[in-house]
Amino acid sequence: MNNERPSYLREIFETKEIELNMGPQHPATHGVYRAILTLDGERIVGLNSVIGYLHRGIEKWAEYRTYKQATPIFDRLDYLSAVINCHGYVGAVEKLLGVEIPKKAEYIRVICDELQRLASHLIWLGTHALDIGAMSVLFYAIREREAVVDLLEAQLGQRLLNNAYPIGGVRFDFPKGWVEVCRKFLKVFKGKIDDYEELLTGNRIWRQRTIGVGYISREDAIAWGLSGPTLRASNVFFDVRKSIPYSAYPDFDFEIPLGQNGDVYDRYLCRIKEMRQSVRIIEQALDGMPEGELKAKVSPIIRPPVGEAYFTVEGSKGQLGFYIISDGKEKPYRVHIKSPSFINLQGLDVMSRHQLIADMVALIGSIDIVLGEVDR
Amino acid sequence: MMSYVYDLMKTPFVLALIKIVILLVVAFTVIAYITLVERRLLGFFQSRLGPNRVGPLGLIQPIADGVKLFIKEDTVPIHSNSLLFRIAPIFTFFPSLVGFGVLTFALPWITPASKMHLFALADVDLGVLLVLSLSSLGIFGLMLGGYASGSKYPYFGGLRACSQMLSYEVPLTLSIITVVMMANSFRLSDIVTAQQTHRLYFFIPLIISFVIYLICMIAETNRTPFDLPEGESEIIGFHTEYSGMRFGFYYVGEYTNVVFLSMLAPALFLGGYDIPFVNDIALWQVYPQLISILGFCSYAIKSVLFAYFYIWVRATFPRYRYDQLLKIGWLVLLPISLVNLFIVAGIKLFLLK
Amino acid sequence: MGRIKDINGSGYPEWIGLTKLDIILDYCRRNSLWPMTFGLACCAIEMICAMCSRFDLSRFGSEVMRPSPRQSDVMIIAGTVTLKMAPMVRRLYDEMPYPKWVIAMGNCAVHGGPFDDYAVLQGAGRILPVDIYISGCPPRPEALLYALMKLQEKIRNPKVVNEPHFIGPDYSKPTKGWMAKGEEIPEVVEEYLKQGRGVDSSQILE
Amino acid sequence: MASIIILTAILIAIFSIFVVSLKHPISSAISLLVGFILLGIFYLLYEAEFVAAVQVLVYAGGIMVLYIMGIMFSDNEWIKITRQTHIQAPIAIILILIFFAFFGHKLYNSDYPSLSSKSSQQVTVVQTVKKPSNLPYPKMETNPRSVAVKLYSDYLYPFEVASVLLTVAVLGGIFLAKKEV
Amino acid sequence: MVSSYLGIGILFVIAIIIVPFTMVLGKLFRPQKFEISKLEPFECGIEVKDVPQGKTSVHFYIVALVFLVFDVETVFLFPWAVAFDKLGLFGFFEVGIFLLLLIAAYIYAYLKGALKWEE
Repeated sequence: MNNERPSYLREIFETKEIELNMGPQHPATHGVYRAILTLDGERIVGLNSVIGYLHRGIEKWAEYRTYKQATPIFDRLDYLSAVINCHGYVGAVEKLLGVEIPKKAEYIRVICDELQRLASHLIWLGTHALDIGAMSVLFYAIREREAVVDLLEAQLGQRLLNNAYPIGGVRFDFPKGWVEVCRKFLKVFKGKIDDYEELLTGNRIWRQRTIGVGYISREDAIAWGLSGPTLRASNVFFDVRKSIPYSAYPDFDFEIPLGQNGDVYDRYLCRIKEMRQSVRIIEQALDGMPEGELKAKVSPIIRPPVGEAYFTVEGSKGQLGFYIISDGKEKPYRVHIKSPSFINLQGLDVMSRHQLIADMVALIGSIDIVLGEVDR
Repeated sequence: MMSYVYDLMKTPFVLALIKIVILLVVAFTVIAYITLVERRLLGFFQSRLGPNRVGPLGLIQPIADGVKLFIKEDTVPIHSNSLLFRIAPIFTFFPSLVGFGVLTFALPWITPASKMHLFALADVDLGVLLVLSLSSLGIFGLMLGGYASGSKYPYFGGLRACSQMLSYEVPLTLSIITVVMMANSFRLSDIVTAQQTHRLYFFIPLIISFVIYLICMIAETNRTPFDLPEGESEIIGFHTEYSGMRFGFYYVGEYTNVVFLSMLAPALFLGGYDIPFVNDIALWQVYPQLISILGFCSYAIKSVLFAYFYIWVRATFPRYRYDQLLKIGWLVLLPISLVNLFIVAGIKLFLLK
Repeated sequence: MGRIKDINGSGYPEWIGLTKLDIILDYCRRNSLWPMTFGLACCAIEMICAMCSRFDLSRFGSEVMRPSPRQSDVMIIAGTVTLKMAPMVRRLYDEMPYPKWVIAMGNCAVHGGPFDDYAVLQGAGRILPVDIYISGCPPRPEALLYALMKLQEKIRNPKVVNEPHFIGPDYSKPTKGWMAKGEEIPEVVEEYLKQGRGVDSSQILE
Repeated sequence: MASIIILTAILIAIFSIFVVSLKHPISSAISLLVGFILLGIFYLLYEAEFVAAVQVLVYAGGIMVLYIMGIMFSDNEWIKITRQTHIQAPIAIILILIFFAFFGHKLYNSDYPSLSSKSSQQVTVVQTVKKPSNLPYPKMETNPRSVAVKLYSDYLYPFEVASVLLTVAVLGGIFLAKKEV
Repeated sequence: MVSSYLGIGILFVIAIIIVPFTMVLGKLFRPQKFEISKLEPFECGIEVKDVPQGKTSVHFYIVALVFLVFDVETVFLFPWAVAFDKLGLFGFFEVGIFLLLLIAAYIYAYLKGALKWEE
């Protein structure tokens, strides 16, 4: 039997690969990320990431402002965790200046950071679940996030982009009654995390959609330089709060949740467990709040000595680093940001190989990119 | 003049027209308001309010949406197959609407002049089979709509819709066959009468069929967790390129399917217009009108339960993936429903004799 | 007569001059504003918050977020429009069917915000006819609700149909370079036109 | 009734002509689909209810899906440059017309039951009852039941052969489709 | 009885006509403005160059193929189900043989990998 088809028929029946643009306007890309997918049927055979749709020149912007003026712009980096970004930048400048921060200020910073981490993870949880199709979780998560945001607003004055810390400490002590409200919230919130888990963790569809999807091995994860929960889900112990301790984190007793398999489900579990740990940290910080000054003495015009400083914090997406070079003037000579989303996004190529379009959606949700941080 | 009108009223054609007008008005009202009910219910599930500003309790919201879509511009994209693009919404819409015609809503109504009116448009012999054969056409609406748009997202939506609806049609049919087997008739009134005379709702002996029906019902209407063809966060849907009222027809068509399948389900499994714990037929001999009305209410309540089930599921579950969906359809539901066929045949043959 | 025809400059059939019908149609139109799922930057988060439990945009019938521009009525530009993104924003706006409205949310969408640099478009008003501007960085969800109500007012009220409406700090008059309805499109879109897309419709008709 | 039947028949003929004459394969397929649905209606008008339902279920809802999927998968750009009519088309049309004239003449002269007998049937929707009977809906012998009894007694062997055919269809289909993948 | 299908027939015609009728009626009320940029296919705001056609894997096709066989099978089951009380045990075995052959085909399709979707 002749297996050869006539040439014109072969052309007709040949399955070709299709190129599909996902983004920049797509509900699942969490902003303006664009993925050019090469598809065979629904299976992804190639991924080409296009970024830069939100490039706003933040690093350059900071070089044209004084150290104090530049602080608020870093809130716009990862707009989901503005407080932590601010901590990172302020920490780098303080390192450059060699200022010792009062203990109380450090505690307040830790509390605000962890609250912000909760807020960020809640948004992640909601949008990730929405992408996979569980719409109610978004509303529950945002409901709790509103409480967190209220707490932050009471302390820092703004809901989202709160220019949180001045260089050298914090601006205010907690307002009256804040601590009690916070404790009450944390108590309620623990139950709410159980609620989310009830909706998702044991859910058969959720498990089928996430287990074994977007796998990245331990070696690959390290090689691609991933950080944050995306890295820890691949069973790598690296958390800046433990590995390179900063601020008041050494004072607290908390665990770093690790995943085993490095798939979407593990990343989900990691973040859920991380939220519980954040609650633990805040409770400890509220209990052991020291008395003292709020702010170290810093001269009104900041002129750091010539030199450079690199300061990293554990952002909600991963290791967030600030590298500042000073030439002794009022403005920084160079500010470079090691943004976790940008680096985690590189792993997408490895993770998305031979997955389906639907997995791609779950994957982008699971590595929790924020385009403000990717494009800067 | 009046006698002429009266004579005209007696001709079957006019009678059928009057029934159709009533049916369509009621059906469209129900379909319009189920969208509002869904949004309000989802609101309550998600601890928010839902539409409540437009009119009292938001009651004018569906009308506002409908009129808005009606006066919205209609676009036909460049690369589309223009004729196909225009006729595709018809297919998603008419099968279910025609399906309403074969439903029987209550026991026959006896007028004071001892005339019997069926509480249905046409209680035809073909019944369920007609419904199934028409609903097999519903696939074309999605498929052609996706293909004709000449755009990639709808294309994928059309492909997904195709394989999904095909995969779940066979288990759905097989589960309905077991009901037909119990009642020995395709006619929906016969199926309900069989349940009334046996004093046994079919969902008890046919529990497996019932569960399969519930799953396939959701899959056939493309709703969460099987809403792959319009998975908004993945591929934006087979109706991505549709705007204005053409999109409105897809939107309405989906809810028509929902309403229709949740009205079919009680008739098949929950005794339809039978009032629970009451010997309907005996009472009907005595108070025919009262039992007709109560039966209709009972039918409505049962249908609402199924519609609620749809919304409840939507608020709870994530979405399946394409391959998992096919796997469930072909490797789980199909074998189970085939085996179920033998089981029901055995029960009917050896136990119920 | 002219009124219904003027909405968005969208060319209604001319014979409709029934004012009463206008009222009903506008009532329906403004109570069913379906936004496009379109988050650009920071403000998108506040937009999500406005959709969710506490602020609940759905009360106004606006929770039906359509990911496709074809089915959406109002485009909420929530965040910074960069020069790279501007053609896409414009194309998405073009793909929306009439009648359509635009809300520019946040300082970045209003006038570029803090980013007066090489990468950022100085206000979405330069490429799109914006109906409502909301200032704030980011504006609170309440501001978005207020903007939506203002938009509803605008749809109802013929007097304000062709004027951009400002919320927040009182800009008495739009700055030079803002795009009014029916005006020619400034620089970025010219670029976009040069790429060969979006050919002037009059040329096609001839 | 006769007029509806004739109208349906004419429509079927028109759509059948569309199937072979339209240029784009998807248009032909849609014409075929409409033709199948109309054929179902045609059967229904002749009181072959079961066959009508099956016609729509299998042909329109099953086979047409397969056809249209096939068209969706194949690249049909080449159709546009292919000639739709053969060189023999005029001769064929003349032959067909002769054929139709011949058979029409034969049928017209034969004693085949005329269509007009259908129209004499009285249409009754409203029934008059003295008292409600024991059961609201009297049980009756329906068309599908009689089809079933015939199928499972007289046509037992063809029925079983059909299952063999279906099995062969699965084998063949998978064999064909899998080979090139 | 054909006459009982009268209502269904009218409803069928009305249901088909509703869509074109509404669209034509709406033409009087809706705006219409020709802009070439509006009619571009939507792909997340990116300019589209190619139209999807004939580029998809054959797997979808196999689904339709297997479906067709089972669709025809259900057609044979319908008369059996509706006359089950008349056919009795004989019909049960008859259909049993019929279904067993089909199940054999189903198992063949499964073993050949036609029903496997995760590659």
